[in-house]
Amino acid sequence: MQPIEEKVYKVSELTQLLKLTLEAQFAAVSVLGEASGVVLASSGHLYFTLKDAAGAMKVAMFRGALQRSTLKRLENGQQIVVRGMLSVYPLRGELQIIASDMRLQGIGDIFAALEKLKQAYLEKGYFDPQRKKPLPLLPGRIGVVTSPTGAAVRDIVRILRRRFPGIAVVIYPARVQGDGAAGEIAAGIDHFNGAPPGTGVDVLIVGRGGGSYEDLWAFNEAPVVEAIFRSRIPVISAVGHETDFTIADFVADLRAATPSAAAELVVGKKDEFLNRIDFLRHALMRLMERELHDRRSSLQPLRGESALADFPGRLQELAQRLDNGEFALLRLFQQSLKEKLGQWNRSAQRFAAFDLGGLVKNRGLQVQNLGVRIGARFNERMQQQRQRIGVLDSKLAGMNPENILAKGYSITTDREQRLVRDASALVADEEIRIRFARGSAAARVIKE
Amino acid sequence: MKKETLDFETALKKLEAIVAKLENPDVPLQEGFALYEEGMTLTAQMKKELNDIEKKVKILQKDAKGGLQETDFEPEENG
Amino acid sequence: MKKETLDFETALKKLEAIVAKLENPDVPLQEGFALYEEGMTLTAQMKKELNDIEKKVKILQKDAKGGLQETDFEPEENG
Amino acid sequence: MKKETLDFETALKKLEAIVAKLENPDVPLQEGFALYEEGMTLTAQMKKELNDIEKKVKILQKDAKGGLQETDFEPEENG
Amino acid sequence: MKKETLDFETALKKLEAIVAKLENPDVPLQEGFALYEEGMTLTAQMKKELNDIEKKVKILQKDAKGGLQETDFEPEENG
Amino acid sequence: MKKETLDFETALKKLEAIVAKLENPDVPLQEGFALYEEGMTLTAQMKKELNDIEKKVKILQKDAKGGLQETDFEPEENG
Amino acid sequence: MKKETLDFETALKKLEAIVAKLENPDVPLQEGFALYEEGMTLTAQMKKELNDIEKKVKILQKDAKGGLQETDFEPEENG
Repeated sequence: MQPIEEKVYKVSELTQLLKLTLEAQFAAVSVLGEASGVVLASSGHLYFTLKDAAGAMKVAMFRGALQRSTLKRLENGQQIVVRGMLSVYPLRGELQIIASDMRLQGIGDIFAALEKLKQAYLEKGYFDPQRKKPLPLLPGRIGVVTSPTGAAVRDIVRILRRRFPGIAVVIYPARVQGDGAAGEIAAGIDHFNGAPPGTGVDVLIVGRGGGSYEDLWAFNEAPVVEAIFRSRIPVISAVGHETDFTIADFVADLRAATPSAAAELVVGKKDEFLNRIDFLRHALMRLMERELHDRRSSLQPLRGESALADFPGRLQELAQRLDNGEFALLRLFQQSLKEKLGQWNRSAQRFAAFDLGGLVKNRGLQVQNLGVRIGARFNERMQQQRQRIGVLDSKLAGMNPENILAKGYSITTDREQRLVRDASALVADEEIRIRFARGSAAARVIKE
Repeated sequence: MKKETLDFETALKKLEAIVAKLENPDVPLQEGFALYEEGMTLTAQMKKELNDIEKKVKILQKDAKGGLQETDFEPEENG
Repeated sequence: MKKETLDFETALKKLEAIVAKLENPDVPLQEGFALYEEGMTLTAQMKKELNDIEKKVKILQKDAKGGLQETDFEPEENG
Repeated sequence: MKKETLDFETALKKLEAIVAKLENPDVPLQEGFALYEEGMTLTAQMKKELNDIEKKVKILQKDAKGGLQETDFEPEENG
Repeated sequence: MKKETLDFETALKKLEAIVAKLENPDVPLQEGFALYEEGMTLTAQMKKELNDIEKKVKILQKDAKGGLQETDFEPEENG
Repeated sequence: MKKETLDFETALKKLEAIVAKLENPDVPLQEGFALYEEGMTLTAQMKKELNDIEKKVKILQKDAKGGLQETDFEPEENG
Repeated sequence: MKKETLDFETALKKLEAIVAKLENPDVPLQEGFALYEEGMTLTAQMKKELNDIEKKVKILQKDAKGGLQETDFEPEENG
C-alpha cells in the first residue's frame, strides 16, 4: 500500500522538472575552468568539458552562440570563462552548461607544456605526413603495446576476436602511467621492431584507456615519441578517448580515437580485403563467363541461319534444278521422238495406202481389154472377108461356061481361038478346034 | 495368068465386077471364059491371102500364148 | 518382133489408137493385120512390163515386211 | 536398194513429196514404181533410224537408272 | 561417253541450254538425240557430283552433331 | 581433315570470312563445299575449344566454391 | 609462420590488373582463360593464406634468462 501523497515521477518528468528549475535559477552564470574533450560536431555545435583540478562540467555551445562568441576556436587545455545557463540534458539526466559566450582566461600549465613539446616535434618534422607509413592491407600478426590488465587490452582482444576470429595478437605488457611507463612502452615498440623476420608483427597498436591528462602523460614523453618515430612497423596510437590528444597521436602513422577503434581499423582492413577479393573473384567469373558467352554467341549465328547452315539447303535446290532439267530433257525428247514417230506413221500410212499392185493390175486389165478388143475386131474383119469371098466364089462357080459342055454341047474355036458361031466364016481346010466336056480335038473343015 | 499383086480390097472389087459381068447372059462365051477364069484366079489369090494372114495370126497367137503362159496375167486372181 | 522401148503410157495410147483404127470397117486387110500384129506385140510387151513391176513390188513388200518384223517400233512402251 | 544417209527430216519431206506424187492417179507407171521403191526405202530407213534411237534411249535410261540406284540422292533425309 | 569435268554450274547451265534447245519442236531427230544423250550424260555426271558432296556434307553434319552431343555447351547450367 | 591450331579469334575471323563468301549465291558448288567443309571444321574446332575452356572454368569455380565453403566469410555476423 | 607469406598487396594488385585486362572484351579467348585461371588461383591462394593465419592471442613474458617468451593470454574480464 502506497501513501496517497507520495509523488512518483517518471524519469523524463523529473529531468524535465530539473531542467526547468535549473534554467530558471541559474539563467546566467560565469564559470572558470580548463577546456578538455573539445568536440566540434558536424552540426556546428561545440561540446566540451570544463574542469579544474577538482571538478568538471559538461558544456554545450550551440552554433549560433559559437558564431557570436568572443572566443570562436577552442582547444583542449585552454583556460576559459564560460558564460551561460545551467541546464540538464534530459536524455541522460546530465548537468550541463548551455554556453552563450566564452573567453580566454590564460593557458593551463599542462597544456602549455604539451603545446611546447608538440611545437618542438613539429619543427623536427616528426609529424610530416610524407613519412607516415600506410597500414598493411592485412596484418598477419598484430602487436599491442599496452597494459595487460587495462580496459584497452580487453577491448582490443574482444573486438579482434569477434571481427577476425583467431587473428594472431601478441601483447607486449607495459605500464602505461606513472614513472618509467614511457620507457616500457618504448621498449615494447622497439622489441617488435627488433624481432627476426617472419616472427614479427605487421602493425602495432600502442595505447591505453581513458584517463586524466596526467594519466596519459607517458604518451607525450620523448621515449615513446622517439620509439614511434623510429618504428619500421606502422604504429596506430590509441590513447584515452576521442577527445584526448597526445604527442604519440601526432607522430603515429594513424591515430585511433580509442583502443577499440584501433582494433576496428586493423580488422576493418580484413573486411575490406575480403570484400575486395570476393569482388574481384566475382568480376573474374563474370568476365570469364561474359567472354565465353560472347564467343559462344559469336558462333551462334553460324549454327542457325547463316550461309553455312544453309549450304545443305543449297544442295537440295541444285538437286531440284537438276531434276527439273532431267525431267524436261526426258519429257521434251520423248515428246519429240513421239512426234517424229507420228510424222513417220502418218507419212508411212499414206504411203502404204498407195496400192501400186492395184495400179499394175488395173493397167493389166486395161491392156488385156485392149488386146481382146484388137483380136476380136481383127477376127471379125477376117471373117467378113472370108464370107464375102465365099459368096463370090460360089456365085462364080455357078457361072462356069464349061457347064454347057457337060450337057453335050461343044465349043469350036478357029485359029485365032475365036468362038465359031457362024459356019460361013469357015473356009475349007481351015483348022479348027473343038472342045468337049472332056477334052478337045483338032479338026479340018472339009466343005462348006 | 500373070500374077497381079492386087491388094485384097481391089481384088475383091474386081471379083465382084467379074461376077456382075458374068451374070449378064449376053456375055460372049469367050469373054465369059476369060472372066470366069480371071474370077477364079482372083478368088484363089484372095483365099490364099486370107489363109496366109490366118497362119500368121496363129503363129502370133501361139507366140503370145507361149510367152503368156509363163507370165500370164490373171485378172480373176485380183478380185 | 522389134522391142520398141515405148513407155507404158505411150504404148497404152497406141494400143487404144490401134483399137480405134481396127474398129473402122474400111481398114484394108493387110493394114488391119499389121495393126493386129502391132497390137499383139504391144500387149505382150506391156504385160511383161507389168509383170516385171509386179514381181519387183512383191519382192519390195516382202523385204519391207521382213525388215519390219525384226525391228518393229512400239511407241506404246514409252508412254 | 542403195542406203542413202538422208537425215530423218529430209527423208520425211521426200517421203511426203513421194506420197503426194503417188496420190495423183495419172502418175506414169514407171515413175510410180520408182517413187514406190524410193518410198519403201525411205520408210524402212526412217523406221530403222527411229528404232536405233529408241534402242539407244533405252540403253541410256537403263544406264542412268543403274547408275542412280547405287548412289541415289535422297533430299528428304536432310529436312 | 566422255566424262567431261565441267564444273557443276557450267554443266547445269549447259543442261538448261540443252533443254531450251529441245523445246524447239523443229529440232531434227539426230540433233535432238545428240542433245538428249549429252543432257543425260551431263545429268548423270552432275548427280554423281551432288551425291558425293551430299554424302560428305552428311558426314560433316553427323560429325558436328556427334561432337556436340558429347561436349555440348549448356549455358542454363551456369545461370 | 587437318586440325589447324588456329587461335579462337583467328578462327572466328576465318569463319566469318567463309560465311561471307558462302553468302554469295554465285559461289560455285565445289568451292562452296570446300568453304562449307572448312567452316564446319573450324566451327567444330572452336566449339571444342570453348567446351574445353568451359570445363576448366567450371572446375576452377567448383574448386573456388569448395575452398570457400569451409572458411567462407560472413560479414553479416558483425552487424 | 614458416610458409613464405604471400604479399597480399602485390597479389591484390596483380589480381586487379588481371581483372582490368579481362575487362577488355578483345582479350583473346586463350589469353582470357589464362588470366582467369591465374586470377582464380590467386584468389584461392589469398583466401587460403588468410585462413592459415595463426589463431592465437599471445602475451610476451620474461623467462628465466630474461628473454621474452610468448604465452597464451586471456584478458581478465574485470572491466
